[in-house]
Amino acid sequence: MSEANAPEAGRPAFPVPPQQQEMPLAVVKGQPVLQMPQDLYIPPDALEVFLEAFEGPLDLLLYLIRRQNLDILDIPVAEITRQYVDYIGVMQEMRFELAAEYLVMAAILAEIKSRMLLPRPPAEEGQEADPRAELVRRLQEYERFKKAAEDIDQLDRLDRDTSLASAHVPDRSVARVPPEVDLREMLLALREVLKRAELYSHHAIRREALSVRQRMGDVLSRLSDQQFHAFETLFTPEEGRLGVVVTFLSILELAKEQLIEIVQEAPLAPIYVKSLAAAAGEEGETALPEPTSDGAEAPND
Amino acid sequence: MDPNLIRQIVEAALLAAPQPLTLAQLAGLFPEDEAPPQGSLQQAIDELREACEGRGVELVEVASGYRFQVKAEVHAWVARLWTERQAKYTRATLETLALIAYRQPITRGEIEQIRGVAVNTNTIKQLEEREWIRVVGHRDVPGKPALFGTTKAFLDYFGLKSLDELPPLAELKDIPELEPQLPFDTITPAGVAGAAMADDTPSNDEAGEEDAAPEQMQ
Amino acid sequence: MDPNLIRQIVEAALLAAPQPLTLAQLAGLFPEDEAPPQGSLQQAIDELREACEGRGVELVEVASGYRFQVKAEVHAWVARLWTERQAKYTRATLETLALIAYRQPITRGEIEQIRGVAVNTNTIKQLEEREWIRVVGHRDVPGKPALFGTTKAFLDYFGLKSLDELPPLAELKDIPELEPQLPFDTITPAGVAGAAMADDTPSNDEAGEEDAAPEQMQ
Repeated sequence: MSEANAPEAGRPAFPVPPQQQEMPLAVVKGQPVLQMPQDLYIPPDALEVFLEAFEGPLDLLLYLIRRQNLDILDIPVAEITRQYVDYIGVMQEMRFELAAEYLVMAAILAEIKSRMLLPRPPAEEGQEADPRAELVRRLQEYERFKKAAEDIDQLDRLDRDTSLASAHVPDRSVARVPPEVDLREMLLALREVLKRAELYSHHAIRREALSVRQRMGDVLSRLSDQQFHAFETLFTPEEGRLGVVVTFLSILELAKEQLIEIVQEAPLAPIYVKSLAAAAGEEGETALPEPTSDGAEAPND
Repeated sequence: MDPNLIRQIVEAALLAAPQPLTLAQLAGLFPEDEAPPQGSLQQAIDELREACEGRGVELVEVASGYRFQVKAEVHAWVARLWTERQAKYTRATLETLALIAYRQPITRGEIEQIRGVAVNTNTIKQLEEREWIRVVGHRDVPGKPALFGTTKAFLDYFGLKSLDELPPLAELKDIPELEPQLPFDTITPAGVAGAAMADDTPSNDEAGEEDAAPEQMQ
Repeated sequence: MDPNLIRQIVEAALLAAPQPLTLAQLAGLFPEDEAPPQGSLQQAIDELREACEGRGVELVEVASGYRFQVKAEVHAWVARLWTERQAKYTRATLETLALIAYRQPITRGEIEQIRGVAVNTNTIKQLEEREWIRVVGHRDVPGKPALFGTTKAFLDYFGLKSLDELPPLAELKDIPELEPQLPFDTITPAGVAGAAMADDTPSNDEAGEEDAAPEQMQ
């Protein structure tokens, strides 16, 4: 128990226990210094460096265990505790700010040690009863992440092991991209405009499905050469019945809106269709492919 | 020293450096006792330049040294890395687009009639440039006004197979309002709606009727 | 579209962009109506990667996309372009980073528990400033401590595609029946041991649960 008290202020730091056979760990000014403190083999000049290298009490404890090639699973608590407390004593001697964590660990070690000395609880309490178990677990856990940190440090990383490759871009002018439009935005706009226009209350409502509207445009485009086209060529049988109906409705609608004219010379004679809507080119020419139609297209062009 | 290694070092250095590098700067990458042989750097440069054939970058010499740069042929694509979204479409544009979609083929005059205000030429041009609308013909009335329809690109953009997939007008009332952060114009939606109602007839009731009517459309 | 052209565009873009680019970002370089064929971008990437054989740079995939980078073999030379660039990271920083990477989301208190020592505020700040970690939430306990997680920038910096690619965490060895250091008696002064165990065990359990966590990280 005296070790546990060691870190307290004013105590002589080194109880000087028996020697251990270990390699010197530090070389200061070219000399391996083994003198003081003997059980630690670390000279005062080097101690500072060493202590700075420790990442806390667990790290120090791991170091002590590893240095003696001990299995972490089988810590000789008494011995380790003694060394650990010696270390803290040295730290204090060096007027190191003694972090609370080190003192807590010293207390934990002392507690474990004292409990080891006490009679064990009955067997049915299980193996958990070993007072070292929790410390071992913490040490193991810490060691995993200590290793993980080293592994991360070994990864190829930017600046140290590689650099980004880049090429010069002679012209960095900014390309302008049209805005994104949400379909809902458009529909809401439509709703507003229709409200304003009182569209619903007037004649303007169309019965036809929108596909007819779309097809009207398609048919007009097909007819944009201002030639007469055989009626049946406007249909695509592969579309099936629905497609044919849509085309048919669109032709009727176009005729109603006087955007096309439909010509048939005689009953059961071939039907021809021609756009009355001048094509974008606006040739205004009205060449007939067939000798059939004469006066039929009178009202236009 | 292996010429391949020298070439690799030169290539990597030119691609890593933010600035062009001179031959002297390249030579400075090698320790003094492992200096590249006379002429080997220039040779590496020449080889690297030739190796750019058929690639997207080229090695050029400029006043301050050598550098890799993006070839002019692919610049148009690469430039899109630095794109700037144009401002959102105005309400007028969206209304025009919607009317063309639902009422095609339609002339500008007809759009104006429904909207009650003139349609800016730029609005039409904007939509044409986007290739969402096109002229499908001209109505045979004085002035031969163009008839507009929507394009396949329009359908593609909105993920529609055909115009049929646009919601029928009857469903418009069910569309939830957009987030307040996405106003059509600079005016808040509420403000617009309110103004519109005030302008256009005292017609809350009518709005109800209107909503009911389009069911005939199908 | 010509696959050669696509490959050139991809190469130029990857070299022109200041950040890695995803396939989606690469696809965004092409106009809507000239989209590259399905799979052609991936093919271009693969070809470019192969073409890096024998060159000073390589094409790699990291968390936020593809990028060209200097090969490690020649980086020592290239690094001479910069004299003072290699930031070193202390063990405290690396251990904190490792805990956040493998155990995210994790609070500072939990990090301290495992490391057995207080975490310096500067350490966290430094990692946040590098944008390697960020606050991903707050644990619902008194004080609502921040939960930290790693970022894509962290993965990018270390050349990783995902957390999967982190070096595996060492296995925890089962604690066997510990060798008795001293012969124990079988008589119980239950008070002491019981009280001590009550304090310790909860954190033990937690450690066990947490071990499972990293598998869920992706």
